[in-house]
Amino acid sequence: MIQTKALVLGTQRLGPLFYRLKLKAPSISSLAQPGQFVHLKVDEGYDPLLRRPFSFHHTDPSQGCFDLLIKLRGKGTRLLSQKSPGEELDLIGPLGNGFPLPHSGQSPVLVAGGAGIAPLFMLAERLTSARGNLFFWGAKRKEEIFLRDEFSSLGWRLEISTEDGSIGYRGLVTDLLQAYLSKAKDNCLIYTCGPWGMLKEVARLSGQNHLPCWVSLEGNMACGVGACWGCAVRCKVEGKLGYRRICKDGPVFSAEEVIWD
Amino acid sequence: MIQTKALVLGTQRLGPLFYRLKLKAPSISSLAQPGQFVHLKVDEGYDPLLRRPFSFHHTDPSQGCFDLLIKLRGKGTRLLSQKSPGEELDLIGPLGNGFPLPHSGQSPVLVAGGAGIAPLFMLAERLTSARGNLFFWGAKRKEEIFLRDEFSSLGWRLEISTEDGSIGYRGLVTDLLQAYLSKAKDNCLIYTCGPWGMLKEVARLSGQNHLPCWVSLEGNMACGVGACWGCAVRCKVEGKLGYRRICKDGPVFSAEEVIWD
Amino acid sequence: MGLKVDLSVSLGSLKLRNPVLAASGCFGFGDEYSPLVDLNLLGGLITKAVSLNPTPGNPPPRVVETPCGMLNSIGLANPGLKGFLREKLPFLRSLTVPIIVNVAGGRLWEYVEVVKGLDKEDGVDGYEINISCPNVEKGGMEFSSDPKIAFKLVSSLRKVTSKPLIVKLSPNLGNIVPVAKVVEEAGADALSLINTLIGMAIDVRTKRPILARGTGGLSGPAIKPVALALVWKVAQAVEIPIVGVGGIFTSEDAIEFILAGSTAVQVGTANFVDPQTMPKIIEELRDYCVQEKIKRISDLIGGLEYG
Amino acid sequence: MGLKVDLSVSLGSLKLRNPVLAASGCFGFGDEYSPLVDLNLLGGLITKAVSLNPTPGNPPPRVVETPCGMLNSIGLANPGLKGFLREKLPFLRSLTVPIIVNVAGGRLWEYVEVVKGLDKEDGVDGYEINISCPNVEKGGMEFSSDPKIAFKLVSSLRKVTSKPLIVKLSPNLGNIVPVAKVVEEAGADALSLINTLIGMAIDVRTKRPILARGTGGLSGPAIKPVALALVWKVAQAVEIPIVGVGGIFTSEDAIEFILAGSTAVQVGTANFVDPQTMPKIIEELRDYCVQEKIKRISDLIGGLEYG
Ligand SMILES: Cc1cc2nc3c(=O)[nH]c(=O)nc-3n(C[C@H](O)[C@H](O)[C@H](O)COP(=O)(O)OP(=O)(O)OC[C@H]3O[C@@H](n4cnc5c(N)ncnc54)[C@H](O)[C@@H]3O)c2cc1C
Ligand SMILES: Cc1cc2nc3c(=O)[nH]c(=O)nc-3n(C[C@H](O)[C@H](O)[C@H](O)COP(=O)(O)OP(=O)(O)OC[C@H]3O[C@@H](n4cnc5c(N)ncnc54)[C@H](O)[C@@H]3O)c2cc1C
Ligand SMILES: Cc1cc2nc3c(=O)[nH]c(=O)nc-3n(C[C@H](O)[C@H](O)[C@H](O)COP(=O)(O)O)c2cc1C
Ligand SMILES: Cc1cc2nc3c(=O)[nH]c(=O)nc-3n(C[C@H](O)[C@H](O)[C@H](O)COP(=O)(O)O)c2cc1C
Ligand code: FES
Ligand code: FES
Repeated sequence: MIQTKALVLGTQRLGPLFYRLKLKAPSISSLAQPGQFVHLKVDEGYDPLLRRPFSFHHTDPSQGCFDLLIKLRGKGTRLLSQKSPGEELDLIGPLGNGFPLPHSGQSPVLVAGGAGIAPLFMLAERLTSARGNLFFWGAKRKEEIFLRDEFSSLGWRLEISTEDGSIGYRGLVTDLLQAYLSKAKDNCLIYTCGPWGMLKEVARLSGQNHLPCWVSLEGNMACGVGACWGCAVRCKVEGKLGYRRICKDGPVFSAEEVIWD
Repeated sequence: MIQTKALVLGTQRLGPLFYRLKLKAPSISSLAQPGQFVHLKVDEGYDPLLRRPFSFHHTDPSQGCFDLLIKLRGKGTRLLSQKSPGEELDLIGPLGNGFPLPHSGQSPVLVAGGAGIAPLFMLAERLTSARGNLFFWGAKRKEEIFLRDEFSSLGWRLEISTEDGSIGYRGLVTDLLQAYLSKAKDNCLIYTCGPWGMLKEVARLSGQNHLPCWVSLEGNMACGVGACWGCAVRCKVEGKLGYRRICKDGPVFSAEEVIWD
Repeated sequence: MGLKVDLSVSLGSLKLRNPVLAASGCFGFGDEYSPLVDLNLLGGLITKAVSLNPTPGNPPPRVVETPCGMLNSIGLANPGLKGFLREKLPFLRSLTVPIIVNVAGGRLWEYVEVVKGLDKEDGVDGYEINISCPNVEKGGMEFSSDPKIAFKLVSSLRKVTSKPLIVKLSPNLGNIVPVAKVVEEAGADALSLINTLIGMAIDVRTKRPILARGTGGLSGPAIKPVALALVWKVAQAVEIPIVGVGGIFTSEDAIEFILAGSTAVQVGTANFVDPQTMPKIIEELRDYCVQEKIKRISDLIGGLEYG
Repeated sequence: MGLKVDLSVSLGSLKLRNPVLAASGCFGFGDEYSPLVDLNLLGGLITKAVSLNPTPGNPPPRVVETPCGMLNSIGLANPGLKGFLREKLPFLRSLTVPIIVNVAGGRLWEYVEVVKGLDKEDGVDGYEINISCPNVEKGGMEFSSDPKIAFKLVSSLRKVTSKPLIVKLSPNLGNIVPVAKVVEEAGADALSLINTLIGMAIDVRTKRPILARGTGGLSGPAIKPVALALVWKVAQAVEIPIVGVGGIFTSEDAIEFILAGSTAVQVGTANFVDPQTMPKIIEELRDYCVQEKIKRISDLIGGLEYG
């Protein structure tokens, strides 16, 4: 965990809601693992006040760089989208636990919903031995799907769903997953990131199929380093109802650990 | 009084503490009178929250443009100095009463302290018939004096004082004024803008010499349009102690009206 | 979308065409803002405080910016009852929106005199009784910090007017609920929540308070969470309508207050930052209702889902 | 500049090498921030609240950003007295800075038990008694809203420890002065002012409060003016030292609090925004003293020029 300045190398629009923010911070880049995140100060001054957490989306340690993939939501993500090359951002990272890698024999299946693509893409990059494996990605509409060239060069099979059917399967990404799991793969290991409702359904399907599943959670954060307990999520802790910190104990949890309702 | 967007044409550094902000807003530019000001929102968002008042420094109505001359003080003036051409600022103006022009026969003498140069320069531009007249300008040091070419092309005689003597007379601008007035000019009309202590001394010298004197005041503002009474200054109002609003009743007051202590 | 949205709300017998009012002290007597804003778009206009006698106000500096807020110690500067009638009311009367006069006083009888002096006047549609100003020596806060005194004040006023009486409470109390209840009991038609919080700023160079009076009243986005919590709390304790105020800058802010239990909202400090705030909020409230298929904005009042 | 500046201050018998403390709940138990900050630079460290039994805290969401501030409803989540002794104290003991344990409880005897359980422990240099947390059902605010109960609590604690007792008061009271005086009388060594203000935020899409518990505690720059005004007010009413807290983000903020009468200051929310805030403030306080030719920072305490 380091606090440092990152140099903005550029931003790149990826459809109406998403953009890629390219940053340079060698010390961070070389440490980053898939599923970990940075906590960054969007702007000087008090508005917005708190840092914002973003997952590593891609790293290039040889150049000291990494990318974030950001979905426009509110004030913070809008301001970030307007950064110019040469500006600096104060950031803390790498934070969180990251995705545990598969054991040998386990076959990873990745399931992303919307902006959940961000950390899973980096995981896909690292899991080179899983070429040919399945990556499910669900979005609202065609405009929220991109990175298709990158996926094909990675060698993953990208299966897309959109709610309006403008590209790929029309419906939810969990429908695709369900159909796939019904043809049963005993050695599957599921990784997922996306909105809570989707994660809950992925967790349910994994449980039903007795498959291990890693979920990456989001939640409002203050400190990002485990000090404030602001990012608590209800979990089974030593068999009892308790709380875990998304920033420190997560953001990646075993689907079984999380209390979903 | 208009609320409009002004286009930033550029900023220009004038020494370590000052810069010129060139704006385009035709409706405002054509109405602006010397001594009036604009009230502008420095940035979107809540930090800084309130608008900031700045005097017109120069206008070019034929181009729909005008300049502000800004001294770096806090957060607002720093953010303004970082504006890039093409950005827009929300502004309200022209506000305030402006300088009354001299009657025929009156010979204007202008006395600026520090950033007080901003509105007086525009006044000097307008008082073309006063070419050859005296403009006193006091600053801390050489680096805070600029615009000398502009003054010579305007035809005013610029007399400079600096506190450290690095250029011009070493001492206070009011010393220069006092020396000048001691050689008495009965038909002098004094215009002044600068820090409170200096204005007070100019007011005293004017009174002593029975000369009319217009002072342009500064003070913290909220609304800028006369609604909140936040910018009150102690004045003689109908013979009694009362308050006047800098934004609406001023910023230009007769030196006699203001209660200086 | 053809949905016709009804933005009107009522504060007792006072009907507002939309729920957005200019907050007292933040919109002068309307005339100052008339070059910039079409005043007839507003739900209503609450005047700067009017006291019996002309009040010069406090020595300057009277305002200072703070993080996401400002402090003021205007001190109820106003031309007094007679000055108001002579200089300010004629313009206000020319508007088509309800005019609510904010009334302040040092003593109980002064409030009564002001209301009496206004009550027959055409163009005065109601009163907001300011028992919560932190910036004056007498009156102001005293009246709201003691439920008994607050009761006496409001019932005295109730006797001299049948126009809507809105009572404005202070957040600078431990528990605001007892005063709110007592004011309701005494016959108030509505409550305004909140006035400014007591705050201070110091100039570290001069080592002096920035405001000449030491402390002042904090307003702006900074206090919005506090105002919202108080509105929510009081809304659960009284039956009369609440007018929410404190840091409302956007239509989302306004909706938050309405959901928490405000019938109408006031916009204060935001006017200084952007005089277009009120017309914008009104427009966006309409859009929101269309989007959410809400026919009457009054259906949203207190619509918070909780528990 | 050769001037040697003495930044040390005292809270009763507790000597701090500089006046900058980490505020409770905003710096965990130190270990979480140790990769980023040299903890031994601090004036002292106040722990997250410790209660007798482990406390899981409130359901999420627990934090939300507000204009220049944040709301939290952590709910005093902590490992309890035993958990603290086992998991947290050993690390804290390894530091060279004073450790002040923030103590919370639902009942008077729980506070007493916690203090008793800590009192013999090496590495516990004092207590901050939290009678002002807005985020728990029992205890918390109750103790500070009634001067009699506050007196009883503090005198009971005074009997079981001779270590410094700092009592942390709530801003959510009408008049804070009576409680402050009573706490002083009961034997407290210092007062911490202020805890968070009660606030609320609503999600207009879901029509629900953003915090699961409805309301939470407001902190950050937004509340600085309120905290400063209360410090100034209480400093004129009591003799014991005051520890100022609320929106301190810069050395200027810290100096404002010291001028208003704080002996030391706490940095809370600012740690989340920039973990380097405390070391920076300490460095800049030293620079300020050099510039202003102040030999001892304690000469600045209460140095406000007013009136
Ligand atoms: C571990 C982690 C990793 C994340 N990775 C990514 C990523 O790679 N790409 C991406 O686009 N987004 C990611 N998010 C979500 C991202 O942090 C939020 O979208 C962002 O903070 C919103 O900021 P805003 O100012 O634009 O929105 P606003 O809604 O204005 O933010 C207001 C407040 O809510 C908080 N907030 C709002 N939505 C979220 C959310 N979903 N999660 C956490 N805090 C939220 C903000 O931090 C802020 O405090 C991640 C979140 C977490 C916790
Ligand atoms: C009518 C009028 C005309 C002005 N014209 C000019 C000009 O042409 N050039 C120029 O450089 N400056 C001018 N000023 C002063 C200028 O408004 C302030 O320097 C500026 O607002 C400081 O903002 P800041 O955020 O940088 O400083 P901060 O100190 O960070 O500002 C904090 C707060 O204090 C207020 N404030 C601080 N100093 C002043 C001041 N001297 N006057 C008014 N408010 C202040 C700010 O408006 C703000 O609300 C004028 C002021 C007035 C009232
Ligand atoms: C400059 C100023 C003057 C005010 N004057 C009055 C007043 O005369 N009477 C009153 O009841 N409230 C007065 N207030 C309080 C506002 O009406 C409002 O309650 C408060 O500012 C909170 O709302 P805001 O955050 O939207 O400004 C004043 C506020 C400000 C900022
Ligand atoms: C996330 C969070 C947790 C807090 N927990 C505690 C606590 O356990 N005990 C306590 O006395 N104060 C607690 N506080 C209050 C702070 O110590 C401090 O009084 C308050 O936040 C104001 O200071 P600030 O504006 O610098 O944050 C907490 C504050 C925050 C933001
Ligand atoms: S954000 Fe502070 S503990 Fe996770
Ligand atoms: S700034 Fe509002 S009256 Fe002048």
